[in-house]
Amino acid sequence: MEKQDMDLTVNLGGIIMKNPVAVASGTFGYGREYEDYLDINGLGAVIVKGTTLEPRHGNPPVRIFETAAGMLNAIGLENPGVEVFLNQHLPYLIDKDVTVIANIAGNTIEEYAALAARLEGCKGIAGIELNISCPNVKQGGLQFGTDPVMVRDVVKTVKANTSLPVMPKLSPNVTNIVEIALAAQEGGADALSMINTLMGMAINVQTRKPVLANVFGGLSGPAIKPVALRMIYQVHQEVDLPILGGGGIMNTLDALEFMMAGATGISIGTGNFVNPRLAYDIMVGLQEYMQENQINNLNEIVGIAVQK
Amino acid sequence: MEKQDMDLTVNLGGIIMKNPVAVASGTFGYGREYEDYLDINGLGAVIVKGTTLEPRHGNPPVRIFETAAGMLNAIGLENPGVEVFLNQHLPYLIDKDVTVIANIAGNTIEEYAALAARLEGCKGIAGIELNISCPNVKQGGLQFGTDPVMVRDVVKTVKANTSLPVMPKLSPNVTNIVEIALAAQEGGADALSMINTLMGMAINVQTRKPVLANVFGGLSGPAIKPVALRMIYQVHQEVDLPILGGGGIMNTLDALEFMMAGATGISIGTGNFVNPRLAYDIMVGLQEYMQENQINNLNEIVGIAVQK
Amino acid sequence: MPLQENGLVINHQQVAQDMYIMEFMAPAVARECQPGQFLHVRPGNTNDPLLRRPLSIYDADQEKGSISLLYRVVGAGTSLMTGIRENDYIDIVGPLGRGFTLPAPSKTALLVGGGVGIAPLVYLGRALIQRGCQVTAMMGAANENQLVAGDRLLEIGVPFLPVTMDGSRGYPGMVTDLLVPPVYPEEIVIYTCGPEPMMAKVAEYAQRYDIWGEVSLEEHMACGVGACLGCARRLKANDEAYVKVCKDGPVFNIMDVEF
Amino acid sequence: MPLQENGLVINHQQVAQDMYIMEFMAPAVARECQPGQFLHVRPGNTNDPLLRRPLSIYDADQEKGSISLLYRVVGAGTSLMTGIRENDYIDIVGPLGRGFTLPAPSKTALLVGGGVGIAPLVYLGRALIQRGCQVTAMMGAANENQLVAGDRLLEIGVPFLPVTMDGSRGYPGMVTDLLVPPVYPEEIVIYTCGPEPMMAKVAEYAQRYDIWGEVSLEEHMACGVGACLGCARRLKANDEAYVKVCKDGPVFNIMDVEF
Ligand SMILES: Cc1cc2nc3c(=O)[nH]c(=O)nc-3n(C[C@H](O)[C@H](O)[C@H](O)COP(=O)(O)OP(=O)(O)OC[C@H]3O[C@@H](n4cnc5c(N)ncnc54)[C@H](O)[C@@H]3O)c2cc1C
Ligand SMILES: Cc1cc2nc3c(=O)[nH]c(=O)nc-3n(C[C@H](O)[C@H](O)[C@H](O)COP(=O)(O)OP(=O)(O)OC[C@H]3O[C@@H](n4cnc5c(N)ncnc54)[C@H](O)[C@@H]3O)c2cc1C
Ligand SMILES: Cc1cc2nc3c(=O)[nH]c(=O)nc-3n(C[C@H](O)[C@H](O)[C@H](O)COP(=O)(O)O)c2cc1C
Ligand SMILES: Cc1cc2nc3c(=O)[nH]c(=O)nc-3n(C[C@H](O)[C@H](O)[C@H](O)COP(=O)(O)O)c2cc1C
Ligand code: FES
Ligand code: FES
Repeated sequence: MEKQDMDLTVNLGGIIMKNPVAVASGTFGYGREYEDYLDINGLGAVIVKGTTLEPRHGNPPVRIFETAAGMLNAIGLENPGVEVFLNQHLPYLIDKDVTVIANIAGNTIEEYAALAARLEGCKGIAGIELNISCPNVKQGGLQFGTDPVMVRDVVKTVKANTSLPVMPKLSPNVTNIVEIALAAQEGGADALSMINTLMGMAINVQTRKPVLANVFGGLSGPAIKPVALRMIYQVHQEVDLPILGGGGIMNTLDALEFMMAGATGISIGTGNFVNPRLAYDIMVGLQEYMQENQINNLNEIVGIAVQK
Repeated sequence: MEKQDMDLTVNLGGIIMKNPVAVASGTFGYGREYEDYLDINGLGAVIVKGTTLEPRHGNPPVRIFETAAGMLNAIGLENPGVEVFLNQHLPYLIDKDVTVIANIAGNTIEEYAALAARLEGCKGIAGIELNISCPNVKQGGLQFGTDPVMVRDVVKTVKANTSLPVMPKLSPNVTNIVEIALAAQEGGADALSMINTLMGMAINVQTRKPVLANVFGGLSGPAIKPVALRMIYQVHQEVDLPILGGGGIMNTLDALEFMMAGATGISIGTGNFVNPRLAYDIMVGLQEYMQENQINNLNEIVGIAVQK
Repeated sequence: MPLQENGLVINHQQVAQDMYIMEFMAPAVARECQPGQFLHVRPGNTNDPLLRRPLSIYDADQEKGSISLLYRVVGAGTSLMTGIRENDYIDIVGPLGRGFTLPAPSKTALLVGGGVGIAPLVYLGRALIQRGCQVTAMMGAANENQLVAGDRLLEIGVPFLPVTMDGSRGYPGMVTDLLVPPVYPEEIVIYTCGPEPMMAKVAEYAQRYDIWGEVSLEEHMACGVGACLGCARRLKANDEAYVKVCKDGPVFNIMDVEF
Repeated sequence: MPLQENGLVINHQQVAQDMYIMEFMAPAVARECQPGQFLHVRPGNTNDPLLRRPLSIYDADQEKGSISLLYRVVGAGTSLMTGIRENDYIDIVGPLGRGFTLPAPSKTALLVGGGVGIAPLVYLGRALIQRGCQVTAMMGAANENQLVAGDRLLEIGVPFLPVTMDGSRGYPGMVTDLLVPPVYPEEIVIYTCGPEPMMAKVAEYAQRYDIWGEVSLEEHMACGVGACLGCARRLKANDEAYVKVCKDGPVFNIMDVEF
């Protein structure tokens, strides 16, 4: 197969990516941080750091900690707020030729609505990833992402405030991921992003205290890959939405596993820290796989392992 | 501190262990399999392989698969049934001087009841660990362990059929582990065992099929340690029952983390496969820690990291 | 009695692309090694790779107290092993499993190995020669370079027929092509280890001519000692129960296995 | 411009209990190295340890194209690094972060290092000498054996005062005990790296006598490039915002930091 015959384009519920490889929110800054290491235009999409309405300072340190084949983070959504994002960070990415996905987070449904409305009509944003792993302050801190009714409502509200494709990012800390995915679909989601981090912690035996100032943090990296694959597989079996799959992807074979489990696109998070050009390398690796296996379009393998 | 001043004894809701280190169900057979490597009498408890009423052949291979810092298993509860357990395997352990905890599993509440009744009065069993991660066939396969009402009911039923201490083993695949723990307490649980495996999977990119014949398997090993610690911490904060904590323990420091998160005793599973004398080594390591830190009784550090 | 030991590596060499032979001192384990048994080897000290890797005993010198492994690099664990150098230690548990059954000294033994499957047959060859058996090895590989056990077999005194898929040495084709109808089948015993399709053909041959034989099987393993029930295999398609390859095997009677 | 490079290890030696110096060829990175910057080093190739480890540039030879690291073994990553041998490759990203500011050549620079904190001060010393500054290093350690950078400092031409906690060499006590009231504070600049209590004392001294200075801070890091916001630190207790040690630092003005 010749390179020119290969179609790597991906349509993630209206978000068009030139190849399936996205970089995950919070792990790639606003793109610029990695420009020395790879060609950002070679990526399928850059999902920028989670943005809130107002600036947030985030959690006190220690914010991150390495665990076996994984890491915990409790950044606390430090970000400069949506205005600074739009005025100071987005222009850099607009100058590039890459799909930009905004990632938004709020503590109330109104904040999500306001964020979606603010992004409406902004040039250079291809879609919205909804981070619903934030505590819902109105509901006593219960995460939006763990209750199907809240998931449906927040998606619906965001959809009502934007013409952009909306992709809720599902939390894996739930009993029944399919139920949550169906609720997102009911709310009008165009695609699903899976998975966010597993909630975990570590203890410093010396000090006899939790390592993270925030006590709990999100577990990411290869450690969670089996859980991510399982959830994507389950959702692909039952729900008819394209999935952006991630959680511990470290190489091309991992990426292929996610696609075979049902992910139309894949996202690289923690892997960027280990190899700053990983996303690019995987994009090249997927092309090689297509050549070796005579695959014109990677859609041929999406969900191929799933027994429906 | 002199060795003779140290008290390692642990009371796990009526299950007395001479030290806090148990070996986890399904990872240590019936004890005999490891007799060449360590002194079984040095262990706090042996939790035997999950036992069902009737013999089970288990799942077809592939049953296990290594993942990053972890492994998946889908053994499918292969076991010779409760009669063979009592007649052929238990006597070996009774001859030893070690606390034996039976682990029982059923597909219906009646099976749990029958198993508890069968064990009633059997010499040499110190307590029952209730594996509630099995699919409840009457409720369409939903696991007992993921629904608080079912958890309460199965614990209550088992308690009604036995005079032994009952320790349900909680599944981590839930949105709210505290709710499950409280339900177990309501049902009359004497202690809690946490955590069982996380549900995961892997895909063979070559064959484009799930690696495990059963598609899904339980993830264990160091990869899940942060999740286990978090859940134990959360439960210790809210629930007044002793906890047998495990999930990825590979050394003494890990064991101490679990105790500081709220575990009265700890269990070694996957670690036995890596180092067949790990449980014994950790028991010795805990003694050394007590000596170095002038601790008479490890209860002093149980839950010490938990902010109540 | 199997045990855990830290072997002191005294020799570690690449013998072909992706094939290595490692020799280490582990006197307590070496003393116990029977042909066909395996060691459970820890490839590194961190949590990834996590589990031990089962590797056959390629050779053992009980007097010297050393054991040799022949391994092919296929994944993370074996890759990591290639970095182990002389004077490093390697953490092993063993010997594990049920090894080969030795025949009466009057028998002629046929060893049929494919690829790295030759490994357990070499130490078996040594035991058979010691016992006074006639032994012939048939050793198949992709090409000449992969025929790595030849020198060792010669040293032991086992004559062998090399077979290569690309014809670069010995008979061109499959090792099973050499399985001609035996004149005195009752005089022969056959041992085989290698890819399953190859072993299937050997089993067919043994069945057809009613030759007693044994095969060595592989299955993914966690504990290696019969505790986890991870290495289950149905010997025959219609069997209800499973055997544990680590404990009931890895060596099984060739008639008991359906491929 | 920072980049990723596979450095070819040309020298790796244990210089004290738990202290190692590793030198490798990485010409593209070496070319860019400024004193006070760090490399993000991958300790192994598997997923555990997973993240890179930040290590200061201990020395660099831009002509030769080599970089040296001085590291102390404290955990899994640095333990694994000790197994790297000559002719192995080491995966590095760098140089990263904001390094030290060089003063006017007329200034006298005081380098105050504690333990392995001496590492970045050595390459700084080299740059200062090149620039024509007067330089004096004060180097504290637990004992004589831990005073590992002495030879290198001599080679560079930086006079140094050894200080040991146990008095086994040089001044007995803490390195900060040597911080006497300066006669011409405006002629002096001070650079420090080491345990926080030590740096706190140096900062107090600099503040008291109004000496310009810089400190090098440590924080757990994931990306090392300013993307993950993991290495946040409040410079002053009452600051609302955090700095990123990897990008805004690791070197900060001594007056900006509250310990
Ligand atoms: C009884 C027995 C004896 C063996 N003897 C030899 C020998 O002498 N020389 C040799 O080169 N190989 C031998 N093998 C195969 C060897 O165990 C695998 O090649 C090795 O485990 C691969 O590990 P890895 O990390 O490199 O590969 P990976 O594919 O990364 O391993 C991932 C996981 O799968 C398991 N696995 C992968 N392939 C196999 C396999 N074929 N059999 C069992 N588990 C596997 C690994 O142990 C590990 O748990 C033997 C296998 C068994 C069961
Ligand atoms: C800018 C900078 C420069 C440094 N320069 C040097 C140097 O030249 N020589 C040297 O010996 N050490 C230096 N350190 C400290 C060094 O990074 C740690 O000792 C090392 O990361 C420990 O890794 P480990 O796996 O052995 O320890 P572990 O404790 O097992 O590491 C676990 C995790 O904690 C992190 N960690 C542990 N200690 C530190 C620390 N002090 N600072 C930051 N992260 C830490 C590790 O990177 C890893 O992510 C520097 C740190 C920073 C931030
Ligand atoms: C340091 C860090 C910061 C993160 N910040 C965000 C964020 O702001 N918004 C979000 O939706 N996800 C965030 N995530 C989650 C990642 O986008 C990703 O979903 C997760 O890490 C799992 O993928 P991985 O295993 O490839 O890292 C963050 C993850 C890490 C490690
Ligand atoms: C191979 C295997 C078999 C298991 N079988 C059982 C079982 O029969 N009953 C049970 O309650 N838990 C079973 N478990 C779960 C373990 O007891 C333990 O809870 C889990 O593995 C987490 O601990 P670890 O990370 O230390 O292994 C099994 C785990 C493994 C790896
Ligand atoms: S590998 Fe555990 S029973 Fe065979
Ligand atoms: S380590 Fe990622 S921002 Fe500093």
